[in-house]
Amino acid sequence: MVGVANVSRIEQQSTVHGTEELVINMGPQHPSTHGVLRVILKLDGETVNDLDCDIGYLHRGTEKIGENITYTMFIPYTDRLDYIAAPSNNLAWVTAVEKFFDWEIPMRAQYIRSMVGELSRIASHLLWLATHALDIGAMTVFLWCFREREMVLDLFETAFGGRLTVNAFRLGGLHEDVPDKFLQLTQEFIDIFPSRIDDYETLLTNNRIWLQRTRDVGIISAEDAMDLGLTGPIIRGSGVSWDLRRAKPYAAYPYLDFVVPVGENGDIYDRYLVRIEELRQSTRIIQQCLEQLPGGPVTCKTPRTIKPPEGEIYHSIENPKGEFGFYIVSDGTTTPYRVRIRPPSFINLGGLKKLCVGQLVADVVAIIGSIDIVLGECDR
Amino acid sequence: MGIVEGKFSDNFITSKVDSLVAWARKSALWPMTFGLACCAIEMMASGAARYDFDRFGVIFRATPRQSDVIIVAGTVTHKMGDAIRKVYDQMPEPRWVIAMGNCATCGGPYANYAVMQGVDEIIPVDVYVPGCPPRPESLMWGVMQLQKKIEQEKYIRR
Amino acid sequence: MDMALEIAVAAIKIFIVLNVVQLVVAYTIYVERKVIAHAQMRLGPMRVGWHGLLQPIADGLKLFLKEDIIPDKADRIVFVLAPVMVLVPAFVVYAVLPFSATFYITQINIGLFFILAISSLGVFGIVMAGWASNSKYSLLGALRSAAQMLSYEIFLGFSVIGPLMLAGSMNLQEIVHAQSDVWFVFYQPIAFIVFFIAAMAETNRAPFDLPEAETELVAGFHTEYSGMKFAFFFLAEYANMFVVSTVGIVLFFGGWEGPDFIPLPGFVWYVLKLSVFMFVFIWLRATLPRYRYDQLMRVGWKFMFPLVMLNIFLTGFLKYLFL
Amino acid sequence: MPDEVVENSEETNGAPDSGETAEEVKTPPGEDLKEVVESAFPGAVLEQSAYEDHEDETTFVLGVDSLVAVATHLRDHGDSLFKLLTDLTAAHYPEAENPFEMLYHLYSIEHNRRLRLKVRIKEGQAVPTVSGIWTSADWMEREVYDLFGIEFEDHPDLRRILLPDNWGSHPMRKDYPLEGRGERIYTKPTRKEIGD
Repeated sequence: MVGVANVSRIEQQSTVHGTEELVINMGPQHPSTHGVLRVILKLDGETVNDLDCDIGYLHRGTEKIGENITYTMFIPYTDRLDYIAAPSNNLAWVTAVEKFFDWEIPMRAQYIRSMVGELSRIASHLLWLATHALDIGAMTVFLWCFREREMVLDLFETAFGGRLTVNAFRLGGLHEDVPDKFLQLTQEFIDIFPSRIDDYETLLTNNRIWLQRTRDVGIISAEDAMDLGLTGPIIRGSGVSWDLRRAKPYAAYPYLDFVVPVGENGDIYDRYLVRIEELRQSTRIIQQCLEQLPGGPVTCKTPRTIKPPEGEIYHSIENPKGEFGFYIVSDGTTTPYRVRIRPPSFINLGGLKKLCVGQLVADVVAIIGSIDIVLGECDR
Repeated sequence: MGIVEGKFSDNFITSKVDSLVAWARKSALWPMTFGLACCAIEMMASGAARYDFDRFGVIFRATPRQSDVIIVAGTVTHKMGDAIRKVYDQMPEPRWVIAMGNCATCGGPYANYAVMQGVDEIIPVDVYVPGCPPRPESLMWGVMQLQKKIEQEKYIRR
Repeated sequence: MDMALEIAVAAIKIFIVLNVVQLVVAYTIYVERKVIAHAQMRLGPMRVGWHGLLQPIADGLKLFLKEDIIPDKADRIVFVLAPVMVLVPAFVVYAVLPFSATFYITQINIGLFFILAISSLGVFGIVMAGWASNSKYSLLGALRSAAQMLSYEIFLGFSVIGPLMLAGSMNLQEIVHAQSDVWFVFYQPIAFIVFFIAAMAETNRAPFDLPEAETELVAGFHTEYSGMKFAFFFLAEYANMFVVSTVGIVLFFGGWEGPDFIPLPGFVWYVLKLSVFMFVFIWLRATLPRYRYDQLMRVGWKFMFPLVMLNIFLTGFLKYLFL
Repeated sequence: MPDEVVENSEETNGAPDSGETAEEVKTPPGEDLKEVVESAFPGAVLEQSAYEDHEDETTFVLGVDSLVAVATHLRDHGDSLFKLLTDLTAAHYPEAENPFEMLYHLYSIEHNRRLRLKVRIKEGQAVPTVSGIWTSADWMEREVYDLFGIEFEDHPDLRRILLPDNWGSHPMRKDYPLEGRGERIYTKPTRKEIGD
């Protein structure tokens, strides 16, 4: 609808064949591109022949900002990368910077980090389910998911004071210990949450229309997924049991018991099942965190100014969207020399063309939904 | 309003007509879904069960042709600017703009090369809602503020 | 003199029906918002009037006062004509709908045929809208709509043949009279299911709301329409819902007649049945995801078409045996 | 759905994956990987380092010419199997002799280990694309091209990706200012040009 700049190279080629192909421009403002993604589709009837993504409409220069401010000051900016699961980003940043030092992070902080990380995973997957279902036309799931999402946001608010961008963690631990009320409310939340997951599944999992819309659509094999660099639930949906919480454990994950769900076919439905199962596993993890939560301090002794030694590190964690990492080059001063954000959405979105060509227009929407992108982190 | 707009003097009848028009407009404010960044998530939350903008008659429309107010929710980059202007131009009069969040208001924390320092550089803004991101309550306040503004506007009166 | 009187009476009836229907249609939108809101644990309109009761009026007035945009590249005449082409057939059909034993505008022998014929005109308006807008989303929406409505028109047409064979008439009044003992839905369950699905598709309601699939095609064929023209499309959709519901009630649920042991006036029965129908329509919208275009066609031609054909043969055969 | 859940072995649950990280001998990490590379391309690894001997921070500096061959070898060799290109980026060191550093973060799901490849290049020097080895490099190279202005040879579709097509400069370079559109420092318009 809103065409900006040149309608790219696809349009110029559109009259190669005898019958004219329809070039349709979705976005940057379109209800189902989940933000400001612009997709240019070349259609033959309703079949997608070619596809080009135009991103960068939310390029906010976060990496450049990171090079100009201190390590602690960058934490709020990480909130606004994957703004759907802000604490996860904080976790990635603080664990990445902590890799420069040999600090002993207190266990209580580690457990709370894991717990909040999983809560943010729930928040993210709920938003994904809500919008994904809405894209396929199921309105009510959207509202149901938002009901539970509000509960998670309330938990964040209790613990850290913010709803969406919470600035949850600090280098070396937490800013302050969480209030007891937070633990109590979290317990209440995870007591009711599994039954709510059942509710969503009642509406969708065995719904014939849902099955028809998602089964055997947007299939990607494990090999292709690796080649395209897809991470997170997408690669697990294709049958690769790989989760950074397992492979390279951080925070309290070494001490927690959980299952890494994997799919078989790598279609939209499998990704859906994987994410739904991850919701259940997250609930399990939070339960364990609550049970094992040790006492003690929540922050270790850190220097007044954070000056990592010279060097470069890469550290990544399992964000709800996939592998979310930071490559940091330190020159020994208070500001990083180079901050690189490894964005899962950006790289997962790179696979969109492979997934979409040959499918129908309506499927494109479903596939974008199943990739679960967030543009803040895609464009940075 | 076309031919009768601003043609009549102040009197009992015209002021009643005006208040009726204002009532209709403020009661059926249909915003355009224009989510750009973080604020869009809070905007979605505003439409969802707990905050339920439908109570005020606010329902989100997908096309600019059928909407009255554009809620610019999020960071406006230079690349996005053209698109916003275009969408704004596609909206029928009367139209209003709510700049939601610090980024849309003044660039927010992103003072750098890629980000436009406030959406008011390209379109006229009626209500600024502060916050990063504003809570749904704040957005609700913004909508009510806009309703107050609409109430005070004159339509067929000079 | 009689002639003049008849015309006058007809004119009054038309005036009443048109206005009442318009108001009721507007309030159907309100009811839909309320019902869906409650299905989603919201409240729906609350602030405009008591429990939002004035909401449809405010919406309508606002749309009426809105700037009316005709896009620069649109085909102006067709663009203006399209909403009229959609709305008029939707309301013309009310001429033959029986609201009760005594209240109807006219009674013609080919009533059902008339309804099918007129209501299928609506698709022209949609195609015109899609074409004239000169927008790709509108065009895709219109194409989908045309394909969908034309194919489902066939199933709709075939599904009413069963009841017709039982009643032996196309006059809607007589069809109702034929059901004074048993509603046809008990004789014709297959036909009813096909009718109901086809009716949803005909009115572009979820799960068949592809032509205006908000998340794919922005707003489908009426993407470029603003103000009152958009309101026309909106009204027409709900007016059509009304028509198909009434036809469904007449064909399968005994029209205005209810069971004898509950003495209620015919019109009340009609309104009750209509409310149930409407509620089911809205309920489905709140619950089901949307079909994909090719799946929709597959459901139609591979599943419903054989089913409805079978039904016709079965009805004929049984009628030959037992009646 | 239970049939689709694969129970990971409980042993790996208790502690970080012990297979590769065990430090049996006091050699710098990545020695075995170096052997994998050197067996096929002797002398290809110009430098080897790791931040505080972190296993995951193993870094090899390669020459521009040998990059594609070594990367392909690392992807296919049974002892490395770096099938996942986690990240591809660049860094700018204006004072250095070779001011641009291309960084490739590889990950092997089979062996659960990381490797960083580095290539140092001069201003204006083109780098061979690795999008033929990992398709995911396609977009990331476009991003590097966009933000750093490094050209990639044989890239299938080298266009700007994040910034508008008409941007004209490369903001992630160190000489680009944070605030204001960077074009200004190159061609600052005079009052006359603005029409003031």
